[in-house]
Amino acid sequence: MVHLRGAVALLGRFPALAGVDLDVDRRRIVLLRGANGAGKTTLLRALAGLVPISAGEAIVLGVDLRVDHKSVRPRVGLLAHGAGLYDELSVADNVRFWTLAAGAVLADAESAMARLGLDGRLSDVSVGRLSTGQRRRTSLACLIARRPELWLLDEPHAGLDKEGRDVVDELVRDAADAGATIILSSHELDRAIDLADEIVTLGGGVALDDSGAGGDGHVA
Amino acid sequence: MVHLRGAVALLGRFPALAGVDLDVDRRRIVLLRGANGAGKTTLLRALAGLVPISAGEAIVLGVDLRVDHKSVRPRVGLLAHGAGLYDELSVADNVRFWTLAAGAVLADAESAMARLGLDGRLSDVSVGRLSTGQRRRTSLACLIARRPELWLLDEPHAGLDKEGRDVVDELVRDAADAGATIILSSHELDRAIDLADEIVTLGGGVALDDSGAGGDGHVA
Amino acid sequence: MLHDAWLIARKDLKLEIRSRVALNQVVPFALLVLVLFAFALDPDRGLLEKATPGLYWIAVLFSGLLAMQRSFAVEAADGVTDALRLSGLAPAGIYLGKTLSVAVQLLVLEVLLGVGVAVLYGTSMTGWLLLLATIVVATAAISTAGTLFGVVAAGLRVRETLLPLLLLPVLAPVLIGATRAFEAALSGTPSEGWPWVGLMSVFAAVYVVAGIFGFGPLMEES
Amino acid sequence: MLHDAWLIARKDLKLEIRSRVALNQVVPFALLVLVLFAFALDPDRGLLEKATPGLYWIAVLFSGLLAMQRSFAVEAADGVTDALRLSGLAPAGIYLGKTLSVAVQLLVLEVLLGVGVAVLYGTSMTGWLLLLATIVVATAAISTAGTLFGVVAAGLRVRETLLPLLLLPVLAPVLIGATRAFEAALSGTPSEGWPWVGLMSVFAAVYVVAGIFGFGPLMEES
Amino acid sequence: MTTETAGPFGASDSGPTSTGSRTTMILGVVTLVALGVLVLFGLILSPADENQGDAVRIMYVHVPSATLSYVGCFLTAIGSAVFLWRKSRWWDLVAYASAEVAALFTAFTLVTGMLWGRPTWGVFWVWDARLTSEAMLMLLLLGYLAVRGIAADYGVRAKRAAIVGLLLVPNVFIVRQSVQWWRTLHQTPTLSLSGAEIQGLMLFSLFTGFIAITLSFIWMVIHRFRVAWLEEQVDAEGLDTAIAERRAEGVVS
Ligand code: HEM
Ligand SMILES: Nc1ncnc2c1ncn2[C@@H]1O[C@H](COP(=O)(O)OP(=O)(O)OP(=O)(O)O)[C@@H](O)[C@H]1O
Ligand SMILES: Nc1ncnc2c1ncn2[C@@H]1O[C@H](COP(=O)(O)OP(=O)(O)OP(=O)(O)O)[C@@H](O)[C@H]1O
Ligand SMILES: [Mg+2]
Ligand SMILES: [Mg+2]
Repeated sequence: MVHLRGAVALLGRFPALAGVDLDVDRRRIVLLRGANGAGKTTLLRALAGLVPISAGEAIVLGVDLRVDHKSVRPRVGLLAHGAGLYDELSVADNVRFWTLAAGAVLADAESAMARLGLDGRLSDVSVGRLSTGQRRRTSLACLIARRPELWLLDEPHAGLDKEGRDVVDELVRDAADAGATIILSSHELDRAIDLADEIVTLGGGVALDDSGAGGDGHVA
Repeated sequence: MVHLRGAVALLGRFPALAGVDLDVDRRRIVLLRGANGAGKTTLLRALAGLVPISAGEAIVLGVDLRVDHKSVRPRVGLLAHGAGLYDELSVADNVRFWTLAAGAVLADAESAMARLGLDGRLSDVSVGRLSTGQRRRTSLACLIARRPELWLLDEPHAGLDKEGRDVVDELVRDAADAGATIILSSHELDRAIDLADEIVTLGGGVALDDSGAGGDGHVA
Repeated sequence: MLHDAWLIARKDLKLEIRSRVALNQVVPFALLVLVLFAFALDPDRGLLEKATPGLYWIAVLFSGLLAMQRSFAVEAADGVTDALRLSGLAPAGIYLGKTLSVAVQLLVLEVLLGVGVAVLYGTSMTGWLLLLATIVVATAAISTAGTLFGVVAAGLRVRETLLPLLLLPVLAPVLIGATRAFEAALSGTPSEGWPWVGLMSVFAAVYVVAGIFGFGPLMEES
Repeated sequence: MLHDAWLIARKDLKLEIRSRVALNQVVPFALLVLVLFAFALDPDRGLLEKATPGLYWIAVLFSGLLAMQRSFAVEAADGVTDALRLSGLAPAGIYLGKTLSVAVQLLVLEVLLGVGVAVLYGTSMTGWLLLLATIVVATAAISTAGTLFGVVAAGLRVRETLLPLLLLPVLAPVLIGATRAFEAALSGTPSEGWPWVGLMSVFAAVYVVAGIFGFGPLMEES
Repeated sequence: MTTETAGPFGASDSGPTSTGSRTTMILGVVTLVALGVLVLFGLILSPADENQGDAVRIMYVHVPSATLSYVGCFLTAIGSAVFLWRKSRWWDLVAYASAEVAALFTAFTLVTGMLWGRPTWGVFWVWDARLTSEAMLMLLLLGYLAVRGIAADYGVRAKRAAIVGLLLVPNVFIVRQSVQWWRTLHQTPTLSLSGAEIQGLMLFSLFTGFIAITLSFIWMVIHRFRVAWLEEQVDAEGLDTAIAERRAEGVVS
């Protein structure tokens, strides 16, 4: 599903990815960890085709990103720090819009909202009024309604309450079972390590040698 | 330091705080927890004098918020979800500006940046280019340079790496020892519970009776 | 592509209906631009009498700029640009959708402003036809070019200042054309106006094509 | 208060130096507005000759609007408004600081635009004095009123459209005054211009006072 | 625990409980009668003007409504000032109500003026100083109403609107004065027909015009105020239920 060799990505002139190697198979759940500024977000965005790879190999979902970085986009789902929602529209309007935009049907939007607990009072509230966690849930609902093949989750647990975290874990496991591939970054290792099949530690824009799943592998 | 009785705060017409009771003494570290949308952020903002209290009693740092919600502001430090930084200025310029604005001296800014690991390459990078965790560190540096009497931290651990979390915990403990009062909200209970002296659970805009808690929401 | 365009246009118009920015603020702003010029260009010199069509179109242009700013401010929200890129919506569809929603807002504005001008000057039937045609074609020209340049400025932090800079010179020919056509209609010589309408149609057509093919690459950078 | 004002002004000017929005974009925009009017007001009618002072000030006004928008866009970033409220900076200081930085940017703009106008018209020494005084006083008037209304619109999602709507009618008298004063200076009758300078000073004084007292309450909620 | 139902600005203001009352009804009847008298004198009993013919009859509504558009602006400014000073919601709504009515009267002045302009000047509109300044006043009021209409909390809206409302005064003044500042003062034959030259029935008709228009102004402001007040009341009434519902959310989770 994902195959990177020496992938370099520049943000401005700064090499945020300085030669990353990464291989992820179908149905795997991979955890990216690493210090602040290690390049986790940049890596996820690069895999989504949003940050161009300027050197090395990068093949995602069978597409060579250096040749064509657009055609993977509709097939991935990225949960980013920016919510990607229209503040002035209601929760329901937002989820429906992004669902339809991804070519899915309205029923998917409804079930996604129900899954994330957004179907009651909240569905008519403007997104701009929501609490942090509620916004995050709305972004997640938009993501799952798209049914992506590759899930790229940037700190998916952040901002969610206990119940929300459980929902996320469940969603991730269900998606993996259904054949999707999941790459997530996290600083909440306790929770994320349980969820992940593999752990990759980033540091200084490269994947550091790691002791594999479940291993400690902490880098100072 | 903080005394609330039946405090009500409206966001638009929505009673985000629906009668909160809360008492916090000096040097205490209080953890607010609760589901998404429970009112944690609103409570912290209300204590900072940013959201008006429309009913009930609210006394913070000896000031009655219903009479005067402005004079507490320079005395509190709020770490909010919004970074409160100018994207186009560098890290150092931002921290210096907010430090001087709070009436502190430039040396405070330097030591705060050093404390949060922002004194190397990063100090000249524009804030808009930073990673999530680095932004968060910059906001924290601005906060500690102000030396507030009351620290209001909204999910202080979110987005920080392991080392950053340790720094936060250390800062909080040092501040409490130095006589400050700390109220923080968090969803990362494992870490936050260790840090806190007291736990208050919010739900539906009120402080809920807590398991193992006294009648008015106190935990030993 | 048309399906995508419709989705985007509907979303934008729903946003407008919820926030009423165009109605409550852009329309008064257009009136304001008109009146301001009256102040600056001293009435007793008789300058204004002749200049009304030009002023009308300047007012439309500046208000259109505002509508365009708003249209792209909406998409500049945290993460929305990325979400659009990932969405799978055809860039050409997004372009057409945004063009459509801006055009609808501009048309409402122009009709509100224009009825006044036409009545005040009392024009003939053929004059009316030309006025209408000018309005439709000029709107198409403004919104097609505007949306294309809007995306160039979108996502940049300096959006608010860059867009006018890019857009106004590009639209200068439309300003002349629409003004001349209006003058022709109001002075009872519509035959002089129709060539301008033709010219603006060509302009709009060029920009539609440019937009359909250029929007994708332009959405990329930022 | 003055210390706070200085802090804010320095920060804003540093931001401008790093981003160069005013220099690279607002100045060209002003030139553009001037040229656009040349298009709209067909030169062969001789309208333009007479209208130059008015056009100059309209160009300044619209560019000032843009500078003001930018000045408040900067403060609208995530959490900055709250941070300002919590900072302990005196609202009056913030007001004066922002006014100052806008005024400095406008002055640069006006001098760049104005040298051309003055040279074209070739004025006398007293004319020069009046021109300078007009520029200084009108700038003060535009930036004091602009900053005050800037904060009225600040923090709202509709900021981009609301500010022009509020500000332009308020500044209309300044537009007249500055235009008349320029006309007086250029036509060699400066004595007719000085009363206008006085009037604009009063205007600026009223708004400084209103700003110093009104900025606090306005910054409060959003 | 008790929760006050009053809004952020306290319960001290007392206000109406319905859109009308005995007094407003009587006032309404009196207004209607006055308007009837105005129609009688204005359209039937008063003579046509030598120069202008029947068009002069527009004056009986045009001039009073122009005057009341100023009154409305001043009332708005007063309401805004008291609101800022005493935090009184009552006065805030007075400002709001009178701004709306002032906008209406300004529009009415513009319309009647334009209708008058067609027969006397041959065009509906000229960029004359007075006309332009009245148009500018209209725009200032629209700006004020735009601030009232922004989607923000009551306190935000009210405070910002109050500052704008307060600044209406210098602007009304400046806009009015700009008539004098124009290089050449606008002069048309009709405008020389000022107060002193109107006599007899025409003067009386103008007088009834003033009374009738003033009464309608008062009536409208009162009603607009009462409606706005009741809208606020409805919001406040919902608060107790809203608080109860909000608390219930906590029990579930
Ligand atoms: C759109 C067009 C017009 C507007 C906006 C307008 C506006 C006004 C305003 C604001 C006033 C109040 C002046 C004051 O009290 O300071 C006024 C008064 C008056 N207007 Fe008009 N007007 C218009 C057209 C006309 C026309 C066409 C006539 C007559 C031919 C006219 C005749 C008068 C007269 C006689 C007064 C009485 C006050 C005075 O003596 O100046 N107006 N108008
Ligand atoms: N123009 C630039 N100049 C210098 N450094 C830059 C520039 N642009 C980006 N960077 C750096 O690139 C890195 C980007 O890291 P990224 O956002 O991928 O980190 P991350 O692993 O997601 O961190 P976090 O845990 O904080 O979210 C940061 O260290 C940032 O400072
Ligand atoms: N205008 C409104 N209409 C309806 N609900 C609103 C409105 N404004 C705010 N709210 C609600 O008020 C609550 C605010 O909660 P707050 O942001 O304090 O939550 P929180 O405890 O910080 O949650 P999180 O854990 O997600 O950060 C949310 O439930 C939000 O949906
Ligand atoms: Mg990151
Ligand atoms: Mg929160």
